[in-house]
Amino acid sequence: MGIASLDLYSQAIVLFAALALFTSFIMLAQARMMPLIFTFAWQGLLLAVVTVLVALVSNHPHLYISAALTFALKVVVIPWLLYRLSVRLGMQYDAEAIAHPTLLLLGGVALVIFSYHVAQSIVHLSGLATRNTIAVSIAIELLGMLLMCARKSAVAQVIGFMSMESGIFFAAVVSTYGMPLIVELGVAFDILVASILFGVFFFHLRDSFGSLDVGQFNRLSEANQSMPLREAAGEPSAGDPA
Amino acid sequence: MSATDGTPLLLAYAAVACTLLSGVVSLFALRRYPGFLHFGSFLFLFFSGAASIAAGGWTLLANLTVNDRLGFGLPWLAWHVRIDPLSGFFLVLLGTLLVAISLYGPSYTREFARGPAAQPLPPLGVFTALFVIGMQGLLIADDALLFMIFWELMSLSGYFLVVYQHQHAANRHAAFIYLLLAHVGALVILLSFGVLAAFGGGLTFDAMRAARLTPLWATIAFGCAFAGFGIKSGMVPLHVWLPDAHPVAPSHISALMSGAMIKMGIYGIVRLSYDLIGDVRWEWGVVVLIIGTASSVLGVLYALMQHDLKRLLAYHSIENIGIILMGLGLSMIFLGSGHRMLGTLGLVAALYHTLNHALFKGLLFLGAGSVLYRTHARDLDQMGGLIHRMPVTAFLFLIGCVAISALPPFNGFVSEWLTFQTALQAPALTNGLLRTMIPIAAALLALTGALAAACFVKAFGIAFLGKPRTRRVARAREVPAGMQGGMGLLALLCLLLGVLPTTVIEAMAPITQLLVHAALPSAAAQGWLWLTPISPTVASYSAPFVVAAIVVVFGLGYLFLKRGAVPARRAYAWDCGFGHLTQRMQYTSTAFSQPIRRVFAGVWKVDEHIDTLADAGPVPRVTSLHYSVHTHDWSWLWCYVPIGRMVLAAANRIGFIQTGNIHTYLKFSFVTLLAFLWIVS
Amino acid sequence: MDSQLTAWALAAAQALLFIAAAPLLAGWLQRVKCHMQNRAAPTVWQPYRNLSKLLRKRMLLAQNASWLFRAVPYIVFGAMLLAAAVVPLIAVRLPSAAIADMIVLVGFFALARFFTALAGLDIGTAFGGMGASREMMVSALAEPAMLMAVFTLSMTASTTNLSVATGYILEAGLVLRPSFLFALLALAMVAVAESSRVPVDNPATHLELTMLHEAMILEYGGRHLALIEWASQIKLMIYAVLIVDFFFPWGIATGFGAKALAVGVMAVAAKLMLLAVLLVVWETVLAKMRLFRVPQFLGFSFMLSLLAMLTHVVLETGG
Amino acid sequence: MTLLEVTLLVPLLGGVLLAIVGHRPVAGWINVAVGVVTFGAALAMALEVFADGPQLSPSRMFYIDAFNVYLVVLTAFVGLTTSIFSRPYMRHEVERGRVTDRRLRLYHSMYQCFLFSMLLALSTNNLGVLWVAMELATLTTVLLVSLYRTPEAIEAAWKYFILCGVGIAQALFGTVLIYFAAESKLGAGRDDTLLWTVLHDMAGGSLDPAVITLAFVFLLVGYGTKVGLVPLHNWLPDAHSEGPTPMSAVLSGLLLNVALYALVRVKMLVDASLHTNLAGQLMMGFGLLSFTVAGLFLHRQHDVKRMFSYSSIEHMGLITFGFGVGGPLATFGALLHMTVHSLTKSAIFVTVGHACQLAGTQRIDQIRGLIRTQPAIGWGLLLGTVAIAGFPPFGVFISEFLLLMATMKSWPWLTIPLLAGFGVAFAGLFRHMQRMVFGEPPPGQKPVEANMLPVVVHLALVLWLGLAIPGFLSRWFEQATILISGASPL
Repeated sequence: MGIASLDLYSQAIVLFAALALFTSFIMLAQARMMPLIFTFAWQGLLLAVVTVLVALVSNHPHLYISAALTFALKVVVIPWLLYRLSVRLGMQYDAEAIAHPTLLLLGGVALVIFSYHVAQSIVHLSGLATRNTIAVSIAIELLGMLLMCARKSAVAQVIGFMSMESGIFFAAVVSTYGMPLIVELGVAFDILVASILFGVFFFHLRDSFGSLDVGQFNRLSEANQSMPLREAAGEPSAGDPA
Repeated sequence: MSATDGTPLLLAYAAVACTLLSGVVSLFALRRYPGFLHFGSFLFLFFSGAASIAAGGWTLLANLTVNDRLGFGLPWLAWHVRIDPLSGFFLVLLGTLLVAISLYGPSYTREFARGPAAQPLPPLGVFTALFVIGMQGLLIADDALLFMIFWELMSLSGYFLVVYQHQHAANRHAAFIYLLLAHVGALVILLSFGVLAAFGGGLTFDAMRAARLTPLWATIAFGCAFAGFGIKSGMVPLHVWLPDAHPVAPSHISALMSGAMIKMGIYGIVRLSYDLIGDVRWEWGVVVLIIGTASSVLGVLYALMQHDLKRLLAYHSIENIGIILMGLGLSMIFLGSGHRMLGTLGLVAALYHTLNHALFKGLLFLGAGSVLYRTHARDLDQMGGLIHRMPVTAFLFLIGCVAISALPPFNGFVSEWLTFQTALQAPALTNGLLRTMIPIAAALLALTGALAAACFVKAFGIAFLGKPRTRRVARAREVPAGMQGGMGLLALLCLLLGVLPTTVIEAMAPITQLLVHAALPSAAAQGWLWLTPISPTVASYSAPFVVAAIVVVFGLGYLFLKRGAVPARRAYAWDCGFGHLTQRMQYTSTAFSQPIRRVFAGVWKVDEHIDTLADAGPVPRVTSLHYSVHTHDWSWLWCYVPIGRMVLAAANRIGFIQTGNIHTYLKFSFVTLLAFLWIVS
Repeated sequence: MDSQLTAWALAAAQALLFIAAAPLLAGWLQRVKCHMQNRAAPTVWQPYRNLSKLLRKRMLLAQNASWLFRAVPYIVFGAMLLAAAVVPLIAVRLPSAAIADMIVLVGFFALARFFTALAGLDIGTAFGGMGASREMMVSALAEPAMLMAVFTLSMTASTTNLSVATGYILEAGLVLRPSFLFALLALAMVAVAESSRVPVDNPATHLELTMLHEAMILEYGGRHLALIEWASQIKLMIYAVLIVDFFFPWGIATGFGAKALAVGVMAVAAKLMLLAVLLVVWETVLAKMRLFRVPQFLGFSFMLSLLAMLTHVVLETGG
Repeated sequence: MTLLEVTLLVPLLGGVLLAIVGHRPVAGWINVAVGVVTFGAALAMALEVFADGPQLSPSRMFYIDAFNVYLVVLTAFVGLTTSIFSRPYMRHEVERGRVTDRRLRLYHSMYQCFLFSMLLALSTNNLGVLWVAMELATLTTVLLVSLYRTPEAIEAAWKYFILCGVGIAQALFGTVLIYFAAESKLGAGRDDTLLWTVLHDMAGGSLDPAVITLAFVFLLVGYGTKVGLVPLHNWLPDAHSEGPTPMSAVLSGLLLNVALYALVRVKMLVDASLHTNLAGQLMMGFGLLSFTVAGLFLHRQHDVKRMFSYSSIEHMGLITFGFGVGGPLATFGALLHMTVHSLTKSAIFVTVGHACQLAGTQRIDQIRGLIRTQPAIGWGLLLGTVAIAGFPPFGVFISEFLLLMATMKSWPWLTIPLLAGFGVAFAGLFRHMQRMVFGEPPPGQKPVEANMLPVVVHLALVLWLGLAIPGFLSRWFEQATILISGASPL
């Protein structure tokens, strides 16, 4: 059964899923700071819209609340916070050099395929739309993680982290009409606190390391220190102990 | 348990309680009240020893087996306790040493109370008590959990005793190796118990006795147990911890360690293979025999190269464990091939030697301790001439030397003689290989005996005879009466067990009845005077006659030669006309063992250095000459260092995980997630 | 009971005869040796004279000598006395043989050696130490060889009791056992080494480089020396008698009749004299070897006794 | 108001109060007092549960059964003792000028918030709230880890934050999937679908295996990160070594337990609906890997707190392995090990904290002769290490013994790596510990004010557990074992 056979609502869902995925790819490829933040905001917006849509179709009133929360957090607060910070830290025009961008994108594509493969196993459970959206959300989550692995800047890492959560929410909204309200609130609270903490930490990091390049944070490395082999269970016991 | 039958167990409890009290008392032995340790703690140790002797003796003589349960442990596994002739035997062994030590200790531990070697006293007393409790407890334990608890308690408190004088790095290192090997050994023992429990469906020894194992699993269980207990009893090549650990502990503790602790390994082997696993296989016997032979020969050869008295004694423990193992191996071989009586003989020989070694090794360590106490010297090459300064110690130490060198009429000889007799029954076997192998092992046992004699000629001769080599030794005094008493007791027992073997063997009958359901009917068939283990025509030995004859010779000599003769005149020794002989011209211990070192070269890793200083001149003549020789233990270099290096190399390799770079960490969790997703989908 | 008593009396008599005859054997050995080396020979009674003279001399003790030094001669002599008491000289089935078997016999020798070595160390001279160290080395190598040979015999006779074993060989009659041949050779070599004869040691020398046994007892004099000398003569004789008993027991008395005993005395005397001659020939044709060639010598004897064991197990019982 | 509410509210309010009271000396005492009240309430509640079975709060929001009640008590107890320790410790830190007053305020308030979040995570009945509480625990501790504001501390906190955040995110996804699976059975529009009780009641086979498997993978990776399973463990040594020591004590004594608790709760669901042993095998593999790798890491440590944090990883791996093996014996052993490990490890961190103040450094090679300078600390460290290394008569030995026996019964060949791991870990611990405790102290080393009460109490408890497990406790364990493994070890 193809997409044509779905009702308009599902088509819309799938469309938005595709768009969200697309934004993740953009974030993956986007080297400059400002567009990155904006793309993240766009993704949040898409998420909010989808939530509203679902709320409309399957009348779950509490979804409106979660939509509002999403909008507030992911579209307004967090991007704004990040923007302010990067301005304060004077890095809004930074553009970090991504190593092997094409390779990165290919990896992203591979991840999408992989997440479809993973989602295969739950096809029997629900309709095409749900399965695909779950696949997409897995993909978004993994892409966010890939972003965190690939990027050096702490800000980019935060954005990757947040987009992971967006992916999760996407799944929650589409497949299960959102989580119970108490959970939604708790999660929202956590995310808020987290983003504030992130802000605090940017300054601490900048003060202690002079930059937000997480690649430099390796004072606690153990790789270079090693035990001398002579201590192998002690040196052989001589005929007479000293 | 009824009142009379249960008495031995109550006595055993009393013993444990007394030990506990001694520990508690010594908690108060702060620097200002050393008396709590010297008198209180050792007094209770004395009671504990007496109680253990009573408990063990009672079970042995009355041939009792008493079970009991204590409300500790796991909810579904109370502490199972049982005392039977085997544990009784070892309790007697332990108790005897305890009594001797409690006589010896009060004076000996004074040097820790003050002076240069001052240490906080409470740990010494407490951990001595825990150490003893560990041994007493594992002897009466009747389930795997309790056994392991007490076993590890013994090892652990032993560690604290070894590291007691922890300011020397060598002691710390020795203690570390000791505890490491003890722990590994305990784990291996656990494995063996695990096999038995898995088959027997329970952790109690009764369940294990009931277990029916397939030959493969039985062999696995035996192998694990043998390895684990072997580490504790210090068999080659798992012995390296022993010569390091025993010497550095306080001497009365060394006596306990060499005398009692390593015997617990023997107890474990016997308990597991004869009692719990049950049907012994002759293949095991072959392994045990080979390892035992190797241990005895190598042990004595290494001992010969030592010039640290206590270290030398420690190596001799390895040798004697080897002899015990030979007896066990022979017994297993004979039992496994259906000769119950001969198997019994081997077992008796092994147990007898266990007891004997406990006595004379305890005596020797106490003697070494006395020398250390007065001269603060452990190096043989600094001693000499002590027989003039410490005549009593010298005499008692000499008895120990004669006994351990397996010379008639002392106890060491009897047990080795029994081992020989067992070996000589090899023709009873049908397997030609065994029939040739066993006599060769016996010949190597003879080699061991001769080398041991050489070693103790060296030990006693260099330490006590000749002229004093240092000023401190020349000023040594005799040790206090208490220490003499402790040694004297053991020396007396050495003689008694040598002269009255028939009585001892008869007393051991319940053990063999319990383990192999047989005894030695003919051992005392000819009365107490004649020891005839198999039959009067095959072999017989009468120690009382030997003693009598030597006494007679002395008497006659006194009557006809000494009495009325002109009193002897003192004169200089023959100096080849070169003038005065100094003490530096005497043979040192290194010099004494040099011929043997040349003959058996290659057994040790010997590095020998001679650096001569020649003064320049028309004819360069050597002014000073420095000679040094070190002998290393191959098994250390071959077994342990590689393993240690391996672990450390692995530890160094693994470091890459902790790069400190957060990207790497993220990648780790990313890859893990993907991998798991891949697995499940 | 009465027979018991006579038997014990007889045993005592045999032991006394044994220790009494030991110097005689030494004297005979000396005499034959002198003849063979074209020297004027002392009488065969010379050793007795030496002993009695030494016994009467005044004691002279080194200044460092301890009580151990004084006790050793008696211990050594006692050990040898015991050994002599258990070896069947003229008759088998004597009750005294039950006191000790072959292994205990070896034990007695070890006891004597142990204390001799200690005595050597007691004075604190280089000689004593050297002698003790070398003696212990030699004995350490000799003992396994000897025990291996003894084991071969005892396995054949399935007993370690000397008298029973001798009786067994006697009853078995002349059986050509290859194992006995090897055992005989091994035992002979060990005997030579243990009783400190050429080529391992030279009892006649006091040249320190060659001394083993003499170096240990260098400081002894008077009755102590006498006892030690006497003990070593007994030791030599014990080895000789052992060889005779094991390999040519014929003639030894099996009953306690006077005739049988007389025959026994004659036979053993003849055999010992013959053996002594062989020993003298051996000592005359061989030269004393370097100390560190002794291990090879003894190793060879150990190899022989091992061979004896193997041939016994493989060929004779067909395991 | 019920005891449970007291248990939960007291720490929360205490946190607020402490935020107000701030750095005044009395703050330390308030901290202790709050701990006392919490512990008392928890204990009373535990006795209630013990008397009349599991309790489900009227709102069905909280559920207390044998499994989590003893963890609640444990958490409250260790929280209390650690607060007792932290009072003199933090004062000393303030004197040394490592901590300003503002941060002391932060410390005290966050400490109680952290306890609150853990108690919430333990006692809630809603998987979503469980997740929220776990995240909250992370957030509160992040601030505590970075308390000293040194570059290392900041870096450690950042790593802790990012790694645990990512991990927790996975867990959230897993929770969503479980919700999805449940909803597709129960139908939409119910608000009790995430309640553990509901899920567990209807789990018997009716949850969709595929989704549950998927969910378990996410949850395993997620909560596994917080448990500190290799290779997700990298944050743990950093966080432990750089934060203040009371922090490290509660981190490895409690937080790891709580994360593991969450994991086991989920496993119970998965096992009920999945009729393979997949979950168990995944956990066994994970646990064994962590156990061995951490054992090797012990050898190469130069920082004492780092070393003991690796030992925590090792023991967590062992417990995970035990739960993975399943079966009454192994489960009992694992539960017991959770208890004794958290008691022993927190005691060790207390002593280590004092030892570091004594020596003025955390570097192993500069800590010497503790037993001479301050015997209490020396013996405490020595006995603690002995206990954690699994020597009887301490309780750790009993649990390890049980785990070994269970493994021997069901997976005989896995005992070999297990034994090798024990040996390696033991060697690693002792080779370092010996140097610190024994030997001659460096000149001028002076004793510090130390409150060894927690150490004594903890070690005494562990010793007691090693000699005899008291009846009520053993029945708790038994009930918990029945809950988890479905059979009784007795």
